[in-house]
Amino acid sequence: MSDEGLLTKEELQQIYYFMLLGRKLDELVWQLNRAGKVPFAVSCQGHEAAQAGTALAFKRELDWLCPYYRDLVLVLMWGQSPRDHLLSVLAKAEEPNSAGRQMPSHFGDRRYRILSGSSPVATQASHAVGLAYAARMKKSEAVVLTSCGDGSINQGEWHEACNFAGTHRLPVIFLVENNGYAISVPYTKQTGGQIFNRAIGYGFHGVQVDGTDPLAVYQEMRNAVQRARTGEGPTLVEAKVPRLKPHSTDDDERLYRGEQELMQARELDPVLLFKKRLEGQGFWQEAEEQALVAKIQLSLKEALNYAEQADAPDPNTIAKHLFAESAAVTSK
Amino acid sequence: MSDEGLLTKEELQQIYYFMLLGRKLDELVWQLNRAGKVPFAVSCQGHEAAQAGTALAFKRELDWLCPYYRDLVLVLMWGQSPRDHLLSVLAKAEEPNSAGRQMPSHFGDRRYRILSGSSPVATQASHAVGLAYAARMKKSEAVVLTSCGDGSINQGEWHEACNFAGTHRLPVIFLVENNGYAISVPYTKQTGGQIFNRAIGYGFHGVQVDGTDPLAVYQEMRNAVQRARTGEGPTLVEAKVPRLKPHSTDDDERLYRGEQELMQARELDPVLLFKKRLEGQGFWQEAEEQALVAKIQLSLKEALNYAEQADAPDPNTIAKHLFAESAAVTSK
Amino acid sequence: MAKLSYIAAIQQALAEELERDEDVLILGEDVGQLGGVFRVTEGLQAKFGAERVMDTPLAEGAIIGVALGAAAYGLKPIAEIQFADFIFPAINQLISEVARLRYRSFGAWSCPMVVRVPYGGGVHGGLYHSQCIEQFFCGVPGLKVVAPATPQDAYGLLKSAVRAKDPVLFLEHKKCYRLIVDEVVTQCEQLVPIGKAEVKRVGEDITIISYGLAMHEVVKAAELVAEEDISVHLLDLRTLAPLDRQAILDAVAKTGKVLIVHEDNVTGGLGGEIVAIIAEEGFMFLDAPPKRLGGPNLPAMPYSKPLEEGFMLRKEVIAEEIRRLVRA
Amino acid sequence: MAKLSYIAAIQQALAEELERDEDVLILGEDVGQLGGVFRVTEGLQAKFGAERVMDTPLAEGAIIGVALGAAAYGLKPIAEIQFADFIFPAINQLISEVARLRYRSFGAWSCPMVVRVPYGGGVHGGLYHSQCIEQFFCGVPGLKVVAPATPQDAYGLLKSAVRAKDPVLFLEHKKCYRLIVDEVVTQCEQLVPIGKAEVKRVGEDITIISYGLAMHEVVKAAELVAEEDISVHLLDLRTLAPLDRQAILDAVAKTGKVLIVHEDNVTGGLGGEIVAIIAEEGFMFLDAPPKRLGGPNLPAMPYSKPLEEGFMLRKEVIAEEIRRLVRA
Ligand SMILES: Cc1ncc(C[n+]2csc(CCOP(=O)(O)OP(=O)(O)O)c2C)c(N)n1
Ligand SMILES: Cc1ncc(C[n+]2csc(CCOP(=O)(O)OP(=O)(O)O)c2C)c(N)n1
Ligand SMILES: [Mg+2]
Ligand SMILES: [Mg+2]
Repeated sequence: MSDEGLLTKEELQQIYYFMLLGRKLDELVWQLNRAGKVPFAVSCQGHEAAQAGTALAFKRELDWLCPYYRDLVLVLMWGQSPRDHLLSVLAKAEEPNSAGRQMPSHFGDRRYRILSGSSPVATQASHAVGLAYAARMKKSEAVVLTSCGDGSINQGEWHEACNFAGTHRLPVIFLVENNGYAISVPYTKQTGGQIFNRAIGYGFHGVQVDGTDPLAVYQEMRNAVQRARTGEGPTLVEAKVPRLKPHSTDDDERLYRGEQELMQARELDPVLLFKKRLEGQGFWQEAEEQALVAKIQLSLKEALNYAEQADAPDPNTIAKHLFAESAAVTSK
Repeated sequence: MSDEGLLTKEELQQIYYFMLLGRKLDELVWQLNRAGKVPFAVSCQGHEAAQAGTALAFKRELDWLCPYYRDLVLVLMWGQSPRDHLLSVLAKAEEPNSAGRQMPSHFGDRRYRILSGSSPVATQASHAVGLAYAARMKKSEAVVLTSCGDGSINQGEWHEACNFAGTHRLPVIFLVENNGYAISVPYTKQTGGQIFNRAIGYGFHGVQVDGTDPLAVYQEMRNAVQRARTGEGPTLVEAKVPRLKPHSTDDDERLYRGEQELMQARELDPVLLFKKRLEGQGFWQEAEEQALVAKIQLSLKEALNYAEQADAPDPNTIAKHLFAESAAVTSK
Repeated sequence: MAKLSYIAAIQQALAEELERDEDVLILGEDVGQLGGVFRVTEGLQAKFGAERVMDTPLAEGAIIGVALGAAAYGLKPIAEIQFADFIFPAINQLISEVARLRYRSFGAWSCPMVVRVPYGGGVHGGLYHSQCIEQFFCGVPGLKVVAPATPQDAYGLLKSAVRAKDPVLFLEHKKCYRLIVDEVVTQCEQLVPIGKAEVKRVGEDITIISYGLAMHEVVKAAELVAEEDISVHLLDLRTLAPLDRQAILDAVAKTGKVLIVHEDNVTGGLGGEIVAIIAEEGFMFLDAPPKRLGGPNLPAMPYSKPLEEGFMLRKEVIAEEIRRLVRA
Repeated sequence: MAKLSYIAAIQQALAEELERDEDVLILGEDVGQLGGVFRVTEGLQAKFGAERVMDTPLAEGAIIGVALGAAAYGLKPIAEIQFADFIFPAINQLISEVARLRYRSFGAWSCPMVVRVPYGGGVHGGLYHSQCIEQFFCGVPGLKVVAPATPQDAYGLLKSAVRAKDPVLFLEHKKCYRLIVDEVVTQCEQLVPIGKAEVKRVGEDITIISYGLAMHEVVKAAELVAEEDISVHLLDLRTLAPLDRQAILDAVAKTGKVLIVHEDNVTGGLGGEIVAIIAEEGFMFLDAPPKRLGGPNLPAMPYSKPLEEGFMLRKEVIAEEIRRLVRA
C-alpha cells in the first residue's frame, strides 16, 4: 500500500510522535519500577502502531473509548497527558483515572469520554455496546471503540457484547490487540480459530491487519468507523502485534518464551519499523528524531517531577464516593 | 438426497417410531397439564426429527449426552422410557432425573450417561467439553453431544465452551436446535449472524441443516461423530426446526406469533412430513401407522398408570444427598 | 386511592417513570412484545416504543453491562433479570462494575440504574425458579438492595430507585405479584425512601423483623398468636442494604425479644447480619437470645409439591416459634 | 519435619496428590509452563505432563464447567482461579452447577473437585487483586469452603480436599504464600479434617475467632496485650463452611467475651453468621456484647499505599479492641 494520499506528512508525523511518546513514557515507567519507585506496571510496547493508527481514524472530540490496560497510546491520543499517566503509576491523589484507587493503566477519564475500566478482562465490551446504544438513541453521531487482548476475547462477556452489538447493528468497533500471549499462555492453547473470523458469526465485518503498520490499521479502522457512523453496524479488527515486554513488571517471560522468539519479536518493533519507513519516504530525518526525543524526554522529566511531588491520597478519603450522598462509611 | 443406502428400512422405521413416541408422549403431558394434573411442561414438538436423526448417529451405549429441556426424543433414544418421563412430569420419588427435585425435562440419568442438567441455559456446554476432555485422557472412544436452543448460544458460557473445545480439538458436538424463538424473542432480535457460522471463529466445522428432515440431520451428524471419533475435533450443527407449541405450558404465544405464522410452522411438522416420505417410499402404510399408534397409546397408558400410582417424594428426604456424608441438614 | 396488586403497582410505577423522563429505558429478556414472562412490563413497549422498552438477547451479563454503558452515557436504565436464579451470569458486571464504577473513578463516573429481579419461591419453580439471592448482594458495598412486601412500598420504592443516583437491586417477590392486593396512593411524589424500614404492626411481647413474602406469613402468624394474647411488634425492613440500623435497634428495644424471619437459607441469609447488629449494638435490650427462622440450608426449593411445602416457611411454624420465645 | 512456606506446603500437597492418584488433574490459567502467576504449580507440568497440568483459555466459567464434566466422568480436577477477584465469571457454574449436582440428581451424580483460589489483600493489588470472596460462598449449600492460615493446615486441608467426595473451595491467602513459614509434617496421611476449627492459643480473658492472614495479625495483637497481662484464647476456623459450631461455642464459653476478626468487609462478611450462631446458641456464655472487626464497607482495597494501609487490619487496632472488650 502506498502511503501517499492516505495521510498527509503531518498526520504521519503525528502518528510517529504519539508512538514515540508512548514508547518513551512506557520505558520511563519500567525504569521507575526497576528503581523501586513504582510497584507495578504493564506495557504498551509493541502495540503502539496498532493504537496510533486506530486513534487517528476517530473523531476523538466526539467518540467514546472503552480501552484496556495496554492502551497507553490510545488514551494519549484521546487526550490524556504523560503527566496524567505518571500521576497514575505513582498512585497520586490527583491522577485522573481513579485518584490512586486502581492499579496503573486502568484508564478512565470523563474529560475525554474514556469510560473507567476494571481489572476483570472483557467487561468493558458490553459497556461500549451500551454507550453505542445510548448514543444512537440520543441521536448522537458518536462511535464507540473498545479494545482488549487476544486471550480476553475468550471470556463469555466479550461474546455477549459482540452478539448484542451485531443484533442491533450498533456503532461500536471491537479492536483485538493480538500479541499471541495471555500472560504465559500462547495463542495455540488459548484460542480456537482465527479471531477476526469470529465476526462472521455475529453478522458483522471482521478483518485481520498487521498491527505493526499504523497505516494499514488506520485504513481498516477508517472503514470501520465509516460503517459504524453510517449505520452499517460493528466491525471487529484484529491487529497482530508483538509483545515486546513481559506481561507485567511481575512477570518473568523467560520461563515461557525462548531467546530466539524474543529476538524475532524485537524485529517487529513498530516504532523502529515506522521510523525507517518515514525515513525511506523522506518524511523524517535523524536530526528531527533527536530533537523530538529530546523534547519528549524533557517533557517527561517535567511531568515526572510534578507527579513525584504531588500528594498521595489522604487515607481519610477512603470512604468517599461510594454513593452519591458520600455518606461516611466507617469500619465499625 | 436419496434415502437409499444411507439407512435401512428398519432404521428409518426406528427413527419414525421414536419421533412418534416422543410426539405422543409430549401430547399426553400437555393434556395432563390442561387437565390440571401437571403444573408445568415444556415441549419437544417440532424438534423430533432433528433429535431422532441426531441420536441415530451416535453409539448410545458409549457416548455421552448433555441435553436441554426440549430433548425428549434424544433421551428416549439414549435409553430413558416414557415411564421415566411421566414419573418426572408428575414429580414422583422414583423419577430418574432428580427424584422430583427438578422441573420436568431437566434430564439426567447415570444409567445412560446423560449428565444431569439445570435451568440456567447453556451451562451444560462446558460440562460436555469436560467429559470429552476426560474421555480422551482416559483413552476412551466416547464422543459427547450437547444441545441447546438458538437463544441460549448467546450466553457467554456457550462461547467459552466452544472455544475450549476448539482449542483442544475435543470430541464434542454442539447441536443447536434453532426454532427461531427464545420464549417470545425472535431470531432477529436475538442473534447477530448465522449460528452455524460461529463455528468458523472457533476453528471447527459448522453446518446448517434442515431439522425437519431426520436423514439430512443424520448425515451431518454421522460426519460430525466421525470427525470427533477420529480426533478431528468438534462440530457445530445448527438444525432449523419449527416450534409447534408455546414456549411452555405457562406461555401464551398468541401475544407474539400471528395465526399465519403458526400455520406455516404447522406445515413444517416433522412427524407428518417424515411419515409422508416413508409412505412415498413404500416403507410405511396406514395399517402400520394405526398399529403403531395403538401400541404407543397402550404403552403410554400403562406407563401413566404406573406413574400416577407411584409415590411422591417423602418430605423427610428433603435434606438427603446434599453431601456424600448425607448429614441431616435441618432448618434450624 | 386504588386497590392494586403488587404487580400492578410495579407496572404503574414503571409507566409513570417512563412518562416522566425520556431518558428512562427498560431492557431485558421478553420485556417488550410479550410484556415479560410475568407481564410486569405489559403494554409498555406499545406505548413507549421498542427503543425504550427493548427485548434483549438471552445474555444477562450483557444486559447489565449494556445498562452500565447506557447509564454512563446519561440514561436511566431499568434492567430486568427474568428470574433471580439467572442473575449469576451477570454477577461479575454487578459486583465488579456496576457497584464500583463511582468508587473506582473517585466520583467521576456513576451508574444510576435499577435492576429488577423477580425472586422467591412457593410458585412450583423448583431448584432454579425459586431462589432468594439477596445474600449475594447485601454485603456488596456500592449496591443498594430493596425488597418491598406491599404494593405501596413496591410502587414508592421503585420510583425512588429510578430516581436514585446509584444502582439499586430491586427484588420483587414472584408470589406477591398477584397474591398481595392493597390500597395504593399512586401518581404521587411521595416516594418511599430507600434505607428506611417500617413498623407494620405495633406490639409489646416480641419483635419480629422480616421482609418480602415472609413478612405476610409473619402477619398471619401474628394474627394466630393474637388470639392467645401475644402481641407482635413487626418491622418490615423494605431495604436490605443498607440496613436501617436505628429502626432495627428501636424495634428490639421495644420488646427485648427478637425473631428474624426470612425465606432465604438461615446460614448465609441476611438474618446473620441482623442478629450481629443487634448483638453488637443492642445487647442491653435483649432479655432472651435472638433467633433466626428461614429456609433450610439446602440448594433452593425442590419442585415436587410436598418437598416445596416442606421448604417454605408456614405461619404455624412461625407462631410456634413466637410462643416458644415469649414463654421462655 | 521440614520448614516450609505456606506456598511450598501447597505445592507439596499438589505434587503428592498428583503422584498418588492418576485421576487427579490441574487446570487453570498459566498453571502449566509458567507454574502459575504465584508459582504454586511450578514444575508440576514438567513432571506430570500437559494433559494433567493444563493451561486453559482465559475463561473462568469454562474452567469450572470443564472441571465439572471431568469430575462427572470420574476424574478429580483441581481448578485454579488465578485471583479470587476473577471468580465471578465462574460463579454461575459454582453455585448453580457444582454445588448442586449431587443434590439435584438425588445422589446419582457427584462433583468432587477442588477450586483453589488465591485471595486477600495487602499485596498492592488494588481494587481487583485484593478481594476476600468468602461471603459469596459460605452460604451456598453444597459447597465446602476452607481457608487455612498455616503451612501445615494448608498442606493437610488441601490433601483432604482432593480426596473429598464433594466440591471444596480452597482459599489461599496470597500474602501468606511467602510470609508464613513453619514446620510441616509432610508425606503423611494425617490429613487435616474439613469442618474442624483449631484452638491456636489458649487463654482466659477473651476469645478471638479468626482465619487466614487476619489470624496472624491476631496472634501479634495477642502478643502485644500479653505484656499487659491479657490472655487471648484464639480459635482459627480453618473451615468456613460448614462452620465448626461446637468449637465456636466452646471457645466462647471459655472466656465469655468474643471478638471476631476477619479481613473481609464487616457488613456481609462471615462475622455476621458467627455472631448469630453465638447469640442464638451461646447467649448464656456471653458476659459482654460480641464484636466484629473487619475491613471497612468499601469495594475492596484501593491501590495506593496509604489507602491500602488504611484498609488492612493492623495488630494495634486489634489490640485496642481487645483492651476495650476486656476492660468493659
Ligand atoms: C477475568 C479475568 N481473569 C484473569 C485475569 C488475569 N489476567 C490479567 S491479564 C491476563 C491475560 C490477558 O491476555 P490478553 O487478553 O491476550 O491481553 P494481553 O495482556 O496479552 O495484551 C490475565 C489472565 C483477569 N484480569 N481477568
Ligand atoms: C441464564 C438463563 N436466563 C434466562 C432463562 C429463562 N429462559 C428459559 S428458556 C429461555 C429461552 C430459551 O430459548 P432457546 O435457547 O431458543 O431455546 P428454545 O426454548 O427456543 O428451544 C429463557 C429466556 C434461563 N433458563 N436461563
Ligand atoms: Mg495477548
Ligand atoms: Mg429457540
